[in-house]
Amino acid sequence: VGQKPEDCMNQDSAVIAAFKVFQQELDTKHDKYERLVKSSRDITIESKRTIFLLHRVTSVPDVEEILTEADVKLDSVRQKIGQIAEELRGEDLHQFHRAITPGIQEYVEAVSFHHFIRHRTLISLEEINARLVFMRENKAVDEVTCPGPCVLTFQITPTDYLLGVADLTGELMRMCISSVGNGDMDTPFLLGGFLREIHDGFSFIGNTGPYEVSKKLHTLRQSLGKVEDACYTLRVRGSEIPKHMLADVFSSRAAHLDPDDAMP
Amino acid sequence: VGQKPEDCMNQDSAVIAAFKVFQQELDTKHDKYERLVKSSRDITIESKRTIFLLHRVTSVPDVEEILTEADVKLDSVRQKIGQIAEELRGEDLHQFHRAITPGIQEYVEAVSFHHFIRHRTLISLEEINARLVFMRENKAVDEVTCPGPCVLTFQITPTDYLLGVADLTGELMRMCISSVGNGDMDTPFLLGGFLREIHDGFSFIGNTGPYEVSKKLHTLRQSLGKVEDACYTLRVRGSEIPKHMLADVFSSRAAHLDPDDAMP
Amino acid sequence: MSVTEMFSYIQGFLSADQDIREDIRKVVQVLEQTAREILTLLQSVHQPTGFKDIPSKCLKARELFCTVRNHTGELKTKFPAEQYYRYHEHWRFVLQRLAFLAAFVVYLETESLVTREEVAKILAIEVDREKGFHLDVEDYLAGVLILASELSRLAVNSVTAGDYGRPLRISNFINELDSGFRLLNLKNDPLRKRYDGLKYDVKKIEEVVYDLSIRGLAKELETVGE
Amino acid sequence: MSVTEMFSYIQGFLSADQDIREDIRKVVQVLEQTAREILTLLQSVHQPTGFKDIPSKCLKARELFCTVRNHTGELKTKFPAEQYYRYHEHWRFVLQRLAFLAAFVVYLETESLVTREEVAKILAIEVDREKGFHLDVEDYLAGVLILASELSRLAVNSVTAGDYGRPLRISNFINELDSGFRLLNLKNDPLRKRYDGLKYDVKKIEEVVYDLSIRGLAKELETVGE
Amino acid sequence: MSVTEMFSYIQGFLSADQDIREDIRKVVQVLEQTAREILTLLQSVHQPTGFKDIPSKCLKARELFCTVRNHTGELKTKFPAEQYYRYHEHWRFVLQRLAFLAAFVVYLETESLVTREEVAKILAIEVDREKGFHLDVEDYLAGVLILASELSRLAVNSVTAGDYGRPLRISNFINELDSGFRLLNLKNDPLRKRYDGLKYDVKKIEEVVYDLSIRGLAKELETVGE
Amino acid sequence: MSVTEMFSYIQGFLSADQDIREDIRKVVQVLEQTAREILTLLQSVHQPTGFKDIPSKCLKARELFCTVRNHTGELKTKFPAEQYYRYHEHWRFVLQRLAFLAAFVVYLETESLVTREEVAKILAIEVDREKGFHLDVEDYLAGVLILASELSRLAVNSVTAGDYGRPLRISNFINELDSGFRLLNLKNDPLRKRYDGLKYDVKKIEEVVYDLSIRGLAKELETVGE
Amino acid sequence: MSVTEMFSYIQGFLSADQDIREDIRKVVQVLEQTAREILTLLQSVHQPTGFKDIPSKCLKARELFCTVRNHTGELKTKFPAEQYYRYHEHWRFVLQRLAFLAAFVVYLETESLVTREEVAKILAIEVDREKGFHLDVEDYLAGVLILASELSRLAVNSVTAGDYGRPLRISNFINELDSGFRLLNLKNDPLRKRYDGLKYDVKKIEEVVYDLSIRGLAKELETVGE
Amino acid sequence: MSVTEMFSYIQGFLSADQDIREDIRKVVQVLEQTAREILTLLQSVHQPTGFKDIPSKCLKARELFCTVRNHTGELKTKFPAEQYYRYHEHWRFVLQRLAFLAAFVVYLETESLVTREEVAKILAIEVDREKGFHLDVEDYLAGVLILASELSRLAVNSVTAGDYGRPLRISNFINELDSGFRLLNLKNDPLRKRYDGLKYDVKKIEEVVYDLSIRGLAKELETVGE
Ligand SMILES: [Mn+2]
Ligand SMILES: [Mn+2]
Repeated sequence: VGQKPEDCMNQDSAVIAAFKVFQQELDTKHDKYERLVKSSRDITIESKRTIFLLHRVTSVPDVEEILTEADVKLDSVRQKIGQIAEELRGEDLHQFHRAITPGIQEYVEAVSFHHFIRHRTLISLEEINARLVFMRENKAVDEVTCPGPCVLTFQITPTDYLLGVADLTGELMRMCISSVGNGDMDTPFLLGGFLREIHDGFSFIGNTGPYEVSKKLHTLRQSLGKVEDACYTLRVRGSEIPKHMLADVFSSRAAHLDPDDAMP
Repeated sequence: VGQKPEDCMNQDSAVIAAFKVFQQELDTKHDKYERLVKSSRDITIESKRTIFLLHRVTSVPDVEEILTEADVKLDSVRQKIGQIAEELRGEDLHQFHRAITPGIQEYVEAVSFHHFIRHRTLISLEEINARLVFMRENKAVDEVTCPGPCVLTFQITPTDYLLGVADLTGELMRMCISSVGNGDMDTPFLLGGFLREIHDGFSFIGNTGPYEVSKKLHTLRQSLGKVEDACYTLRVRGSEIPKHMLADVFSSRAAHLDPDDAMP
Repeated sequence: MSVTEMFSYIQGFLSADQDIREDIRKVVQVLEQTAREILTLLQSVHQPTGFKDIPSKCLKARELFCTVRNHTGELKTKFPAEQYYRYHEHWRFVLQRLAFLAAFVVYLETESLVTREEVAKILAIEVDREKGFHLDVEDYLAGVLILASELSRLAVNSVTAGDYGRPLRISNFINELDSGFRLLNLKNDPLRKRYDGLKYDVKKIEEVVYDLSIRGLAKELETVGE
Repeated sequence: MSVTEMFSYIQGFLSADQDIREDIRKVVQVLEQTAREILTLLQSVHQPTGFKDIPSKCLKARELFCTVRNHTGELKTKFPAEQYYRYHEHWRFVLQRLAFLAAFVVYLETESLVTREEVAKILAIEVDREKGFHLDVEDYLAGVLILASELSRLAVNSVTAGDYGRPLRISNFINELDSGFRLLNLKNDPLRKRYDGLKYDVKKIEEVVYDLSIRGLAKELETVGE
Repeated sequence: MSVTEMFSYIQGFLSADQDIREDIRKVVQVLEQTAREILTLLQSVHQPTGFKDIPSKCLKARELFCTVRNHTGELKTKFPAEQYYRYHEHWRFVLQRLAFLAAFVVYLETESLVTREEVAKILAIEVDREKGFHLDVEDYLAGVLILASELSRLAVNSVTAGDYGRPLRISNFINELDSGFRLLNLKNDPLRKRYDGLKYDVKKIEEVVYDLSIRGLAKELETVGE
Repeated sequence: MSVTEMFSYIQGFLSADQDIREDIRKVVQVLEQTAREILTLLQSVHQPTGFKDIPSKCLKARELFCTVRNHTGELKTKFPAEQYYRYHEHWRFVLQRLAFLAAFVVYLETESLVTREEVAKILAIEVDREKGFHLDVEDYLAGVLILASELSRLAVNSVTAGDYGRPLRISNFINELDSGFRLLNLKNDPLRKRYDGLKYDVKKIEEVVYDLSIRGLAKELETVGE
Repeated sequence: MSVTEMFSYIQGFLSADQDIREDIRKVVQVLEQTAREILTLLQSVHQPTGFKDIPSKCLKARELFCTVRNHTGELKTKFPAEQYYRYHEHWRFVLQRLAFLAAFVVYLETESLVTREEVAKILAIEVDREKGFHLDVEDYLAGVLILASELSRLAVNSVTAGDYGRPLRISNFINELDSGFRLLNLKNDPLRKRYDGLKYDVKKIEEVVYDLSIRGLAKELETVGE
Repeated sequence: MSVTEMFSYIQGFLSADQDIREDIRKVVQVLEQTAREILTLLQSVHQPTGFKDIPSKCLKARELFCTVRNHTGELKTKFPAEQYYRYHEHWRFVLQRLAFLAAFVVYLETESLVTREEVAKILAIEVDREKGFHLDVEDYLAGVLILASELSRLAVNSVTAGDYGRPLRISNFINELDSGFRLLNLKNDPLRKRYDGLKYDVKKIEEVVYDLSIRGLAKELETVGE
């Protein structure tokens, strides 16, 4: 029994040698995980700031300017996602998924918000992933496997996409309320329809999706309620316009109201 | 109502000017917070690895070598704390406390473990803080306020110290069980006494401390129980040594057993 | 230092900390009481009869702020100046209310947004952290957001009281405020939640202005809006 | 692509994912059944009579591992190879048990630690992630730690069965294992918890050796230990 | 006294307590049933047709309060008077509902705030704790706050029913109530939470008045407001 | 019978139970799929354009209920009839959803409350527990409460779509429902919680009616209300 | 049938259900009381003096089981037989305790495992669900697992009382039990959790046997083990 | 009485209540401080050297209980006697700790169970609720259960300190306690949870006695056991 210290000194035993390998393997993995967490946090912050920037579109005349500025910000986020892709080159994405999922979801939220403002449609997962293709200078090491400039891609998972879109609905609700406040009469109805489509989409998926999705459904439903209430209020008060004023009001503040969309 | 967009264009209004200042102030603070969170994570990881390293002392002959290696690791942690101190220069520590507290607690745990192994005593808060004094090259900017090489200190709060010490007890328990497994007959009793002192200290503080401390008391009590059980087992089985073997056993495996401490 | 000594030392620190908190709590309670009195005073502007003597109410409120300054003066003495954020939670709530009340008084007096400097002066505290007990920028902003919601209520009640011009002026004021807030990148914290509420205040006021406008009660609108 | 189409597309993905999981669950259930059979077989070595025919038990276990290999072979076909960690949770538990069982068989046969490579071979899976369905290093380590706790029990029961040499050999084996684990930096995860248990196994075995030693029943000790 | 004897003796205590609680629960159930009946009766005032025969509904409610008084009379006999707070949780909820119902009846009858004395009398219980089973002041206040939210609903529905004067009167009543509550220094407890809801009721009613006012439907307002 | 034999025998029991649960789960999954399809179909009535073709949507929903009936028919065969409550949790959730969907269809068709008998018929299950797979009364009530909250949403959206008559009819319907529920003595269970939500639905709809009424958009009201 | 009539009718259902639950609760309380008495009686075997008169204790316990049978007889009459699982939760806990007590008596009498049939007979209930109020197989197994933990305690205390043979017999018994349970494929439910505790009981008893064996106090072992 | 007057009057009530609570909290804080001092004092018996001077420690503890009596004396004056249960939560925790400490002192002095009367006397409070500030029976029981867990620790540490007789005496004491508790019909409350922990204490102490007994260190056992 007293000899144990000596046994353990047997540093060149096969067991010890094997565990030295394990040590390195585990440390490497852990370090990588940690680097990914940090990247993810950076992505979250920058995406959130992009969303704040995009909300300014309801109050400024030049929407395009903001969209461009937001795109520049998103480009820098994509660069960071590129770093993640680099980090995950040859790895199993799912092994490190928990480290990066918060950032990725926030990016989906930001990029889909940007897309909605520009195109008034829901960006597809393919469209998002199509912009996550990165050219990389080749490292001498893997020249064999990948000659010339190397193409690196990052594939957002459908679940992260879904979770990002769920959060998007909160931003759309905020945009809707702001629009009403800014006297914009058609955006609310447009948002109402779009949000209802997303809501119906989520209820079509129901509880077949992952648990995190179901958790966000309640908030989604609340947002939809707020938007529907806003549309309702616009309609109700619109019903009251005295006949003699109708022309005035229409010309002064609802010139671009699309009768097809807004009138039932 | 329709004029709002124009109002908002009044970018040089006093209000807008003020909010631009606020924006910068908030972003600066947020960015700093984020950098501190990252430093704290680094500190946590490196401290944890130091603790793992220190646990090897129960199974190797040259304790000093490990202690020195651990001290080198702790030095690098201290460098990171120095970065935090730099970051907090002129700030109110408590404003960013939540960002750094996990890392700082882990450092207390590691450094007090190191100290216990070397000195068999509890390191004091002063002793810890005394090593968190950093010399800094002076930046031209604040040359006025601080001429010559600038001294920067970091003061760990009593609460973080307490929480770190609470976690230390878990490591001491692990060390105790390992010692028994390695046939070491006096470390367990030593640890038992030490842990009991810490336990009594915590029960003296009771619920006057912050909530986080009370939360850790249960684990602390469990650790103490495990150590007391181990001491009990050693004593009980020690009572059984047949008279004729006593000499043998003592010479072969309990040579350094201190009769004063170990025999009641 | 023995373990026991160490724990005694820490215990001493914890007791001192608790004593400080107890002291702070007491002053804060008194502050809250005074804040409630100012609120009751200013709330009466929502009454139909309340619109008449706004100036005299503001004067009275200004007097009560003297008392507030005494209390904030006392509060500062209760803890080491550089540990403001250690005890921040204790007075954060009341400070936001007071910032709101100061902003409300100033709005009623001049229909303009109180600056952070002015609030600090009214409360006899600092703007810069380095100079002493100060008004955190987020607390100032929270106070301003409470004002926005109070003004949306005021817009409604001023119509009831027959004052059709005020809603339009409130509308302009609040729109500028909204533009300001859009510049900020807020975290997911209480301030962000409050800011989300601002959108509803803006919306409510817009609805009042709309109601006035379709009834031809807002003739001033065109002129003011330009 | 319309919103509806988009959600249909995602729903398709989710269904496919669920089907895969369902398939995996079924194979895993069968694997668990076989693992339980191997366990029952090997557990009998703890019986006083069990020490006699360890070799024959190992042979039978080896046969059952053939069945295991069939199941792991099937498991691999159930999902895209590069998505191992996506479904890891489903088989993690049973794979750790199987790693333990493989380690136990090898220990009983040769009293040496099974390597990761050997376990992979016994289960007909890979060591390197890149090569296909593999044995995660943490799962291998978890299996080894289950072995340690099984051996501490075996040390106790071999004394009951009158075999006084085995505890000493187990002691040496487990000490080496312990030294190995001390090299690792574990996170606060299930593996860390299991590793904390190893200390108790080491302690238990040390106590058995002590009991033998003070009774002079461990004469071999000196020789073996050197 | 042996340990066994002592514990038997203690068990006597525990049983007695459990029996009391069981008895209380039964009476409280009956009280809840009657409270629900009164509620159903009074709720009908929200119907368009309900505004006509408020007096007859109040009369019927008054009759049902006789039954309530029988039950409270029974409740008092179920436990020693000085242990009111020991069992308070059992009847707290229903007592708050009954206080609300009493306050609602009185409001419908006289458009005034029921006093604590009146509620106590309607329920045949005491005001002063010293005199017996009493109405705790917090429970009275909780009941009054439920009334406030009921009245905000009533204001809405009276407009629907074409009664444009009632909202203005409700508005005055609720403003007075609000001022009253602002005199109180509430702790951070359920009552405080309920009180926070009061400001929404105030705002809702103000908006109803606004709606009437901007449409010229609130001619009485000027007179009332003076 | 040896211990081993007995446990083997018991394992038979356990397997049988697990198989039943597995079978039930599969049918329930399909039921949920169909329920989701009906929901998606009926939810489209909230779209501004959705109000036009309610009848055709109801027809399509009725068709989908045929599929439902096939599934419930299958479900019944999966377990012994008298063990309904043993497996209740498996289908409770989907049955409540289906009860809601049946209630929604019937409401859209006839603007009346579906009875438990009708729901049972639509789902091809029993009302009386004794007769076989039945609709538990609590599950029926849960379904009805989901309908109430759907209708409060419908009231809002029908106004947006320009249908001003519907909210008044919904209001009457929901008031009747509310009176009905007040007759029930619910325990402190999930159903009670859901029921507490009903009063928000009632209030919401009353506010819609109010909005229409004050703007003179609710001419029918007078007639209906009498 | 009007809505009101329907809800009145439904309230009848709900009341009936609540009454049944109340009735069941009362009988179950009495059952728990008797179970506690049997436990106190049997617990005394752990006392050093308790080993002497095990048979007389078993006799007394058998008598108390008569009372149990009266209560179970009463319990059956409280609800319709086919709704066993509807109310299962109410008696599940006490039934498991009673199964344990029956198993304990039988073990003390014959050192063999009680069968489910025997337990059912002792409690005067059925084995087959179809025949009436029965002993669910999971509840039987739960009772057996409680026995295992009681026996590990008994092994310890019998050594204290100087009975060195009993631990060996308990060890054999519990090993057989363990093999039995390993035949079962348990779900992730409370039973599975309890079963995970069995391995600690097995280990504890093995250590007792080890302690006896290394001290030469277990001479019988060799003979028994063969 | 106007609404304002009434609310002012009510505020008087609320303030009085808050003042009482503040006063109670202060005294309770001091009590907790003293209780912690007694605990620190008595806990030192677990130290290897602590066993020597138990009597002198008990004396010192008895002195500290004088201080406790002063505080309880003060506590009584802070609120009307019949409102004990209104403020019970404030001192419940510390009273349980003090009951434990009293029970611990008495046990160390005489190795017997303190009665509720004795605890009341040590704390200078009443046993009967009617006579004034009393010791609630549940609080007494909670204190006794804390003692049980402290004694299981003491049994372990007394062996470490070389006192082999004490565990046997503790074992008898705790068995008697266990029988006592089994006479009680506890509700599903915190006390019940604590009581569930008692069986672990019992088992722990039995294992200590076993360890001593198998090593022949418990010679007294035979005599005591008879
Ligand atoms: Mn967002
Ligand atoms: Mn640690």
